[in-house]
Amino acid sequence: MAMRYTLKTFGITRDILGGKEVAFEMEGVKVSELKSELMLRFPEMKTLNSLFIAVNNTYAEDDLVISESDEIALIPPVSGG
Amino acid sequence: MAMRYTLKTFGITRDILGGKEVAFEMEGVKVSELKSELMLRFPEMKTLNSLFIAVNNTYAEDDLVISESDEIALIPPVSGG
Amino acid sequence: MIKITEKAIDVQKVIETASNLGAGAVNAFIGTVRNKAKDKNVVWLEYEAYEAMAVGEIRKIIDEAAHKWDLMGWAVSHRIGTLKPGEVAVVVAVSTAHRKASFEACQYIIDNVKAKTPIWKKEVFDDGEEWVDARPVANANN
Amino acid sequence: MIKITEKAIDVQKVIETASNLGAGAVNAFIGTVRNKAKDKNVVWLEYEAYEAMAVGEIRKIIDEAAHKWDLMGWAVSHRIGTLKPGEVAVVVAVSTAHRKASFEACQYIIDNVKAKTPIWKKEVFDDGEEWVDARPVANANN
Repeated sequence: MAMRYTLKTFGITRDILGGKEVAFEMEGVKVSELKSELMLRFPEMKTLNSLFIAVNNTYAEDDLVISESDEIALIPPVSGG
Repeated sequence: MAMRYTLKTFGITRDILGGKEVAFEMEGVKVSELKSELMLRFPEMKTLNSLFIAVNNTYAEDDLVISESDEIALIPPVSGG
Repeated sequence: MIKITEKAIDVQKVIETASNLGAGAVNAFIGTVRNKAKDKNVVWLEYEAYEAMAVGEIRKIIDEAAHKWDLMGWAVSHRIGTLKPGEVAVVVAVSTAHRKASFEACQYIIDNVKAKTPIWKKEVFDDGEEWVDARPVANANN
Repeated sequence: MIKITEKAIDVQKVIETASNLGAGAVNAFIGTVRNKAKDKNVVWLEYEAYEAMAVGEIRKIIDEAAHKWDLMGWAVSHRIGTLKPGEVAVVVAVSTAHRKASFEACQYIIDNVKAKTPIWKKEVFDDGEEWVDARPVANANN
Protein backbone atom coordinates (compact mmCIF):
# COMPACT_ATOMS: atom_id res chain seq x y z
CA MET A 1 0.00 0.00 0.00
CA ALA A 2 1.43 3.38 -1.00
CA MET A 3 1.82 5.92 1.79
CA ARG A 4 1.40 9.61 1.11
CA TYR A 5 3.96 11.71 3.01
CA THR A 6 4.33 15.48 3.07
CA LEU A 7 7.92 16.63 2.72
CA LYS A 8 9.12 20.03 3.83
CA THR A 9 12.04 21.17 1.70
CA PHE A 10 14.87 23.59 2.50
CA GLY A 11 17.80 25.14 0.67
CA ILE A 12 18.83 23.29 -2.43
CA THR A 13 16.28 20.50 -1.88
CA ARG A 14 13.52 23.03 -2.52
CA ASP A 15 15.04 23.86 -5.89
CA ILE A 16 15.33 20.16 -6.72
CA LEU A 17 11.84 19.09 -5.61
CA GLY A 18 10.25 22.34 -6.77
CA GLY A 19 8.07 23.25 -3.79
CA LYS A 20 8.05 24.16 -0.10
CA GLU A 21 5.85 21.25 0.88
CA VAL A 22 5.72 18.35 -1.52
CA ALA A 23 3.39 15.35 -1.45
CA PHE A 24 5.42 12.18 -1.88
CA GLU A 25 3.92 8.73 -2.38
CA MET A 26 5.86 5.53 -1.90
CA GLU A 27 5.55 2.03 -0.52
CA GLY A 28 8.33 2.34 2.08
CA VAL A 29 7.89 3.28 5.73
CA LYS A 30 11.50 3.88 6.84
CA VAL A 31 13.74 6.92 6.63
CA SER A 32 16.27 4.86 4.65
CA GLU A 33 13.60 3.98 2.09
CA LEU A 34 12.56 7.60 1.78
CA LYS A 35 16.18 8.60 1.08
CA SER A 36 16.65 5.89 -1.58
CA GLU A 37 13.39 6.79 -3.27
CA LEU A 38 14.34 10.49 -3.33
CA MET A 39 17.70 9.70 -4.96
CA LEU A 40 15.92 7.51 -7.49
CA ARG A 41 13.27 10.01 -8.52
CA PHE A 42 15.52 13.10 -8.22
CA PRO A 43 19.02 12.00 -9.28
CA GLU A 44 20.35 15.49 -8.53
CA MET A 45 19.94 14.63 -4.82
CA LYS A 46 22.95 12.32 -5.24
CA THR A 47 25.20 15.33 -5.95
CA LEU A 48 24.66 16.80 -2.45
CA ASN A 49 27.39 16.58 0.18
CA SER A 50 24.86 15.08 2.59
CA LEU A 51 21.16 14.60 3.13
CA PHE A 52 19.53 14.18 6.51
CA ILE A 53 15.88 13.63 7.24
CA ALA A 54 14.27 15.32 10.24
CA VAL A 55 11.12 13.80 11.64
CA ASN A 56 9.08 15.93 14.01
CA ASN A 57 11.91 18.46 14.37
CA THR A 58 14.64 15.94 15.22
CA TYR A 59 17.35 14.38 13.06
CA ALA A 60 16.12 10.86 12.30
CA GLU A 61 18.08 7.59 12.14
CA ASP A 62 17.82 5.52 8.95
CA ASP A 63 15.68 2.80 10.55
CA LEU A 64 13.06 5.13 11.99
CA VAL A 65 9.54 4.31 10.81
CA ILE A 66 7.63 7.32 9.52
CA SER A 67 3.91 7.87 9.27
CA GLU A 68 1.77 10.09 7.10
CA SER A 69 1.06 12.49 9.96
CA ASP A 70 4.76 13.08 10.80
CA GLU A 71 6.42 16.38 10.02
CA ILE A 72 9.11 15.22 7.61
CA ALA A 73 11.82 17.61 6.42
CA LEU A 74 14.73 17.29 3.98
CA ILE A 75 17.95 18.68 5.46
CA PRO A 76 20.68 19.32 2.86
CA PRO A 77 24.14 20.48 4.09
CA VAL A 78 23.59 23.33 6.55
CA SER A 79 25.45 26.63 6.17
CA GLY A 80 24.26 28.99 8.87
CA GLY A 81 26.35 31.61 10.57
CA MET B 1 77.40 63.33 43.51
CA ALA B 2 73.76 62.72 44.39
CA MET B 3 71.29 62.71 41.50
CA ARG B 4 67.77 64.01 41.94
CA TYR B 5 65.21 61.91 40.07
CA THR B 6 61.48 62.42 39.83
CA LEU B 7 59.50 59.20 40.25
CA LYS B 8 55.95 58.74 39.00
CA THR B 9 54.09 56.28 41.21
CA PHE B 10 51.12 54.05 40.39
CA GLY B 11 48.88 51.65 42.26
CA ILE B 12 50.30 50.39 45.51
CA THR B 13 53.61 52.22 45.00
CA ARG B 14 51.77 55.52 45.38
CA ASP B 15 50.46 54.41 48.77
CA ILE B 16 53.97 53.32 49.81
CA LEU B 17 55.85 56.41 48.61
CA GLY B 18 53.04 58.78 49.54
CA GLY B 19 52.76 60.93 46.41
CA LYS B 20 52.01 60.95 42.69
CA GLU B 21 55.42 62.36 41.77
CA VAL B 22 58.16 61.95 44.32
CA ALA B 23 61.62 63.53 44.30
CA PHE B 24 64.23 60.86 44.97
CA GLU B 25 67.92 61.56 45.60
CA MET B 26 70.59 58.89 45.38
CA GLU B 27 74.14 58.35 44.17
CA GLY B 28 73.31 55.57 41.70
CA VAL B 29 72.63 56.01 37.98
CA LYS B 30 71.25 52.58 37.01
CA VAL B 31 67.77 51.10 37.13
CA SER B 32 69.11 48.28 39.33
CA GLU B 33 70.47 50.81 41.82
CA LEU B 34 67.17 52.67 41.89
CA LYS B 35 65.33 49.43 42.68
CA SER B 36 67.76 48.51 45.50
CA GLU B 37 67.55 51.96 47.00
CA LEU B 38 63.73 51.89 46.90
CA MET B 39 63.66 48.52 48.70
CA LEU B 40 66.09 49.90 51.29
CA ARG B 41 64.22 53.10 52.05
CA PHE B 42 60.72 51.61 51.67
CA PRO B 43 60.95 48.01 52.95
CA GLU B 44 57.28 47.48 52.11
CA MET B 45 58.35 47.47 48.43
CA LYS B 46 59.88 44.04 49.11
CA THR B 47 56.40 42.57 49.74
CA LEU B 48 55.26 43.24 46.15
CA ASN B 49 54.97 40.39 43.65
CA SER B 50 57.10 42.36 41.23
CA LEU B 51 58.44 45.84 40.54
CA PHE B 52 59.37 47.14 37.12
CA ILE B 53 60.78 50.52 36.26
CA ALA B 54 59.63 52.30 33.12
CA VAL B 55 61.90 54.94 31.64
CA ASN B 56 60.40 57.30 29.07
CA ASN B 57 57.30 55.09 28.69
CA THR B 58 59.17 51.82 28.11
CA TYR B 59 59.95 48.95 30.46
CA ALA B 60 63.63 49.35 31.38
CA GLU B 61 66.36 46.71 31.79
CA ASP B 62 68.29 46.67 35.07
CA ASP B 63 71.49 48.05 33.56
CA LEU B 64 69.88 51.05 31.86
CA VAL B 65 71.43 54.34 32.93
CA ILE B 66 68.92 56.98 33.97
CA SER B 67 69.24 60.72 34.01
CA GLU B 68 67.47 63.43 35.97
CA SER B 69 65.43 64.52 32.97
CA ASP B 70 64.04 61.02 32.25
CA GLU B 71 60.40 60.19 32.93
CA ILE B 72 60.80 57.42 35.50
CA ALA B 73 57.81 55.41 36.68
CA LEU B 74 57.35 52.66 39.25
CA ILE B 75 55.30 49.76 37.84
CA PRO B 76 53.95 47.42 40.52
CA PRO B 77 52.09 44.24 39.37
CA VAL B 78 49.55 45.29 36.75
CA SER B 79 45.90 44.26 37.04
CA GLY B 80 43.98 45.81 34.19
CA GLY B 81 41.03 44.29 32.43
CA MET C 1 17.46 33.90 24.54
CA ILE C 2 17.43 32.03 21.23
CA LYS C 3 16.10 34.05 18.35
CA ILE C 4 15.70 33.46 14.60
CA THR C 5 14.67 36.77 13.14
CA GLU C 6 14.14 38.64 9.88
CA LYS C 7 14.98 41.93 11.58
CA ALA C 8 18.45 43.44 11.94
CA ILE C 9 20.15 42.02 15.04
CA ASP C 10 20.82 44.47 17.87
CA VAL C 11 24.32 43.28 18.87
CA GLN C 12 24.40 45.35 22.05
CA LYS C 13 21.13 43.83 23.20
CA VAL C 14 22.33 40.27 22.62
CA ILE C 15 25.44 41.04 24.68
CA GLU C 16 23.38 42.61 27.46
CA THR C 17 21.07 39.60 27.52
CA ALA C 18 24.09 37.33 28.04
CA SER C 19 25.61 39.49 30.78
CA ASN C 20 25.42 38.70 34.47
CA LEU C 21 26.43 40.67 37.58
CA GLY C 22 28.39 37.71 38.90
CA ALA C 23 30.34 37.30 35.66
CA GLY C 24 33.64 39.01 34.90
CA ALA C 25 33.85 38.00 31.24
CA VAL C 26 31.60 38.20 28.21
CA ASN C 27 32.66 36.82 24.86
CA ALA C 28 30.69 37.64 21.76
CA PHE C 29 31.05 36.26 18.25
CA ILE C 30 29.50 38.26 15.45
CA GLY C 31 29.25 36.68 12.02
CA THR C 32 28.97 39.25 9.25
CA VAL C 33 28.35 39.03 5.52
CA ARG C 34 31.57 39.33 3.53
CA ASN C 35 31.62 41.26 0.28
CA LYS C 36 33.69 38.50 -1.36
CA ALA C 37 33.34 34.71 -1.59
CA LYS C 38 35.38 32.43 -3.84
CA ASP C 39 36.94 35.61 -5.27
CA LYS C 40 33.58 36.81 -6.54
CA ASN C 41 31.58 39.85 -5.45
CA VAL C 42 28.72 38.99 -3.13
CA VAL C 43 25.66 41.06 -4.00
CA TRP C 44 23.54 39.65 -1.20
CA LEU C 45 22.89 36.47 0.78
CA GLU C 46 19.62 34.67 1.32
CA TYR C 47 19.29 32.85 4.65
CA GLU C 48 16.51 30.47 5.46
CA ALA C 49 15.88 28.39 8.56
CA TYR C 50 13.75 25.46 9.56
CA GLU C 51 12.74 27.58 12.48
CA ALA C 52 10.99 25.19 14.85
CA MET C 53 13.86 22.72 14.57
CA ALA C 54 16.65 25.33 14.55
CA VAL C 55 15.63 26.74 17.91
CA GLY C 56 15.59 23.24 19.40
CA GLU C 57 19.00 22.35 17.96
CA ILE C 58 20.53 25.57 19.29
CA ARG C 59 19.00 24.85 22.68
CA LYS C 60 20.71 21.43 22.74
CA ILE C 61 24.05 23.08 21.91
CA ILE C 62 23.59 25.65 24.68
CA ASP C 63 22.72 22.87 27.14
CA GLU C 64 25.92 21.03 26.19
CA ALA C 65 27.97 24.21 26.63
CA ALA C 66 26.33 25.00 29.97
CA HIS C 67 27.29 21.49 31.07
CA LYS C 68 30.94 21.82 30.00
CA TRP C 69 31.49 25.37 31.28
CA ASP C 70 29.83 27.32 34.01
CA LEU C 71 27.77 29.68 31.85
CA MET C 72 26.32 32.57 33.81
CA GLY C 73 24.44 33.97 30.81
CA TRP C 74 24.06 33.36 27.09
CA ALA C 75 22.16 34.52 24.03
CA VAL C 76 22.07 33.46 20.37
CA SER C 77 20.44 35.42 17.60
CA HIS C 78 20.44 34.36 13.94
CA ARG C 79 19.16 36.49 11.11
CA ILE C 80 17.24 35.09 8.13
CA GLY C 81 16.09 36.66 4.88
CA THR C 82 18.10 38.90 2.58
CA LEU C 83 21.40 40.24 3.93
CA LYS C 84 23.81 42.67 2.30
CA PRO C 85 27.60 42.70 2.83
CA GLY C 86 28.47 44.15 6.23
CA GLU C 87 25.22 43.06 7.84
CA VAL C 88 25.21 40.85 10.93
CA ALA C 89 24.08 37.26 10.28
CA VAL C 90 24.59 35.73 13.72
CA VAL C 91 25.57 36.76 17.24
CA VAL C 92 26.54 34.37 20.03
CA ALA C 93 27.32 35.84 23.45
CA VAL C 94 28.14 34.09 26.73
CA SER C 95 29.22 35.26 30.15
CA THR C 96 31.37 33.34 32.63
CA ALA C 97 33.22 34.11 35.85
CA HIS C 98 36.63 34.21 34.11
CA ARG C 99 37.75 34.95 30.58
CA LYS C 100 39.19 31.65 29.32
CA ALA C 101 35.88 29.83 29.68
CA SER C 102 34.06 32.63 27.86
CA PHE C 103 36.23 32.16 24.76
CA GLU C 104 35.95 28.37 24.84
CA ALA C 105 32.20 28.27 25.36
CA CYS C 106 31.45 30.91 22.73
CA GLN C 107 33.59 29.11 20.15
CA TYR C 108 31.97 25.76 20.98
CA ILE C 109 28.51 27.23 20.48
CA ILE C 110 29.18 28.98 17.17
CA ASP C 111 31.11 25.96 15.78
CA ASN C 112 28.17 23.70 16.58
CA VAL C 113 25.51 26.15 15.46
CA LYS C 114 27.23 26.30 12.09
CA ALA C 115 27.64 22.53 11.86
CA LYS C 116 24.26 21.34 13.13
CA THR C 117 21.56 23.97 12.97
CA PRO C 118 19.14 23.69 10.03
CA ILE C 119 19.91 27.07 8.51
CA TRP C 120 20.98 27.55 4.91
CA LYS C 121 22.49 30.39 2.95
CA LYS C 122 22.57 31.11 -0.72
CA GLU C 123 25.24 33.41 -2.10
CA VAL C 124 24.03 35.68 -4.85
CA PHE C 125 26.81 36.94 -7.12
CA ASP C 126 26.76 39.27 -10.11
CA ASP C 127 26.70 36.25 -12.39
CA GLY C 128 24.80 33.52 -10.58
CA GLU C 129 23.87 32.06 -7.23
CA GLU C 130 24.74 29.08 -5.12
CA TRP C 131 23.61 27.27 -1.94
CA VAL C 132 26.73 27.30 0.22
CA ASP C 133 28.42 23.92 0.87
CA ALA C 134 25.52 22.03 -0.71
CA ARG C 135 27.73 20.20 -3.20
CA PRO C 136 31.36 19.18 -3.49
CA VAL C 137 33.43 22.12 -4.73
CA ALA C 138 34.04 20.48 -8.13
CA ASN C 139 30.30 20.38 -8.81
CA ALA C 140 29.53 23.68 -7.17
CA ASN C 141 28.94 25.52 -10.40
CA ASN C 142 26.93 22.85 -12.20
CA MET D 1 41.46 52.64 17.95
CA ILE D 2 43.12 52.43 21.35
CA LYS D 3 41.34 54.32 24.06
CA ILE D 4 41.83 54.79 27.80
CA THR D 5 38.78 56.62 29.05
CA GLU D 6 36.95 57.74 32.17
CA LYS D 7 33.63 57.59 30.34
CA ALA D 8 31.38 54.54 30.04
CA ILE D 9 32.50 52.38 27.11
CA ASP D 10 30.10 52.12 24.17
CA VAL D 11 30.50 48.40 23.40
CA GLN D 12 28.61 48.62 20.12
CA LYS D 13 30.89 51.40 18.92
CA VAL D 14 34.06 49.45 19.73
CA ILE D 15 32.68 46.49 17.77
CA GLU D 16 31.75 48.70 14.83
CA THR D 17 35.20 50.25 14.83
CA ALA D 18 36.74 46.79 14.58
CA SER D 19 34.42 45.64 11.79
CA ASN D 20 35.39 45.44 8.13
CA LEU D 21 33.38 44.74 4.98
CA GLY D 22 35.86 42.07 3.90
CA ALA D 23 35.68 40.27 7.26
CA GLY D 24 33.25 37.47 8.05
CA ALA D 25 34.02 37.25 11.77
CA VAL D 26 34.19 39.64 14.67
CA ASN D 27 35.15 38.49 18.14
CA ALA D 28 34.66 40.76 21.11
CA PHE D 29 35.77 40.30 24.69
CA ILE D 30 34.05 42.41 27.31
CA GLY D 31 35.50 42.50 30.82
CA THR D 32 32.93 43.49 33.41
CA VAL D 33 33.13 44.26 37.12
CA ARG D 34 32.02 41.30 39.23
CA ASN D 35 30.00 41.87 42.37
CA LYS D 36 32.15 39.33 44.25
CA ALA D 37 35.90 38.86 44.68
CA LYS D 38 37.55 36.48 47.13
CA ASP D 39 34.05 35.73 48.47
CA LYS D 40 33.60 39.35 49.50
CA ASN D 41 31.13 41.91 48.17
CA VAL D 42 32.72 44.38 45.78
CA VAL D 43 31.37 47.87 46.40
CA TRP D 44 33.34 49.45 43.60
CA LEU D 45 36.66 49.25 41.77
CA GLU D 46 39.19 52.00 41.17
CA TYR D 47 41.18 51.73 37.94
CA GLU D 48 44.18 53.85 37.14
CA ALA D 49 46.47 53.81 34.13
CA TYR D 50 49.86 55.18 33.21
CA GLU D 51 48.16 56.46 30.12
CA ALA D 52 51.00 57.51 27.81
CA MET D 53 52.71 54.17 28.34
CA ALA D 54 49.54 52.05 28.36
CA VAL D 55 48.54 53.17 24.88
CA GLY D 56 52.03 52.34 23.59
CA GLU D 57 52.04 48.89 25.21
CA ILE D 58 48.61 48.07 23.77
CA ARG D 59 49.82 49.20 20.37
CA LYS D 60 52.75 46.76 20.59
CA ILE D 61 50.35 43.93 21.45
CA ILE D 62 48.08 44.82 18.52
CA ASP D 63 51.09 44.89 16.20
CA GLU D 64 52.11 41.42 17.39
CA ALA D 65 48.57 40.12 16.86
CA ALA D 66 48.33 41.72 13.41
CA HIS D 67 51.56 39.92 12.55
CA LYS D 68 50.37 36.50 13.78
CA TRP D 69 46.85 36.70 12.32
CA ASP D 70 45.44 38.60 9.41
CA LEU D 71 43.51 41.25 11.35
CA MET D 72 41.12 43.21 9.16
CA GLY D 73 40.07 45.53 11.99
CA TRP D 74 40.58 45.97 15.73
CA ALA D 75 39.74 48.24 18.64
CA VAL D 76 40.63 48.28 22.34
CA SER D 77 38.97 50.47 24.93
CA HIS D 78 39.85 50.43 28.64
CA ARG D 79 37.95 52.32 31.28
CA ILE D 80 39.62 54.02 34.26
CA GLY D 81 38.23 55.68 37.37
CA THR D 82 35.49 54.37 39.64
CA LEU D 83 33.48 51.39 38.34
CA LYS D 84 30.50 49.68 39.94
CA PRO D 85 29.61 45.97 39.57
CA GLY D 86 28.15 45.26 36.14
CA GLU D 87 30.03 48.10 34.43
CA VAL D 88 32.31 47.42 31.49
CA ALA D 89 36.04 47.76 32.28
CA VAL D 90 37.55 46.71 28.97
CA VAL D 91 36.49 45.80 25.44
CA VAL D 92 38.71 44.16 22.84
CA ALA D 93 37.26 43.55 19.37
CA VAL D 94 38.91 42.17 16.24
CA SER D 95 37.69 41.19 12.80
CA THR D 96 39.18 38.54 10.53
CA ALA D 97 38.14 36.73 7.37
CA HIS D 98 37.20 33.54 9.24
CA ARG D 99 36.08 32.80 12.76
CA LYS D 100 38.89 30.73 14.27
CA ALA D 101 41.44 33.52 13.86
CA SER D 102 39.05 36.03 15.43
CA PHE D 103 38.87 33.97 18.65
CA GLU D 104 42.63 33.40 18.78
CA ALA D 105 43.60 37.00 18.09
CA CYS D 106 41.08 38.45 20.54
CA GLN D 107 42.23 36.11 23.30
CA TYR D 108 45.89 36.89 22.58
CA ILE D 109 45.22 40.61 22.86
CA ILE D 110 43.22 40.53 26.10
CA ASP D 111 45.67 38.06 27.72
CA ASN D 112 48.58 40.37 26.92
CA VAL D 113 46.75 43.56 27.79
CA LYS D 114 46.06 42.09 31.22
CA ALA D 115 49.64 40.86 31.66
CA LYS D 116 51.62 43.82 30.33
CA THR D 117 49.65 47.05 30.23
CA PRO D 118 50.36 49.50 33.06
CA ILE D 119 46.83 49.61 34.43
CA TRP D 120 45.95 48.86 38.05
CA LYS D 121 42.77 48.14 39.91
CA LYS D 122 41.89 48.44 43.55
CA GLU D 123 38.97 46.44 44.90
CA VAL D 124 36.93 48.29 47.46
CA PHE D 125 34.98 45.99 49.79
CA ASP D 126 32.58 46.71 52.64
CA ASP D 127 35.44 46.26 55.07
CA GLY D 128 38.60 47.38 53.33
CA GLU D 129 40.38 47.75 50.02
CA GLU D 130 43.19 46.11 48.13
CA TRP D 131 45.33 46.62 45.01
CA VAL D 132 44.68 43.47 42.98
CA ASP D 133 47.61 41.04 42.61
CA ALA D 134 50.07 43.51 44.17
CA ARG D 135 51.22 41.10 46.85
CA PRO D 136 51.36 37.34 47.34
CA VAL D 137 47.97 36.05 48.50
CA ALA D 138 49.28 35.24 52.00
CA ASN D 139 50.21 38.90 52.55
CA ALA D 140 47.29 40.29 50.67
CA ASN D 141 45.49 41.55 53.73
CA ASN D 142 48.48 42.99 55.55
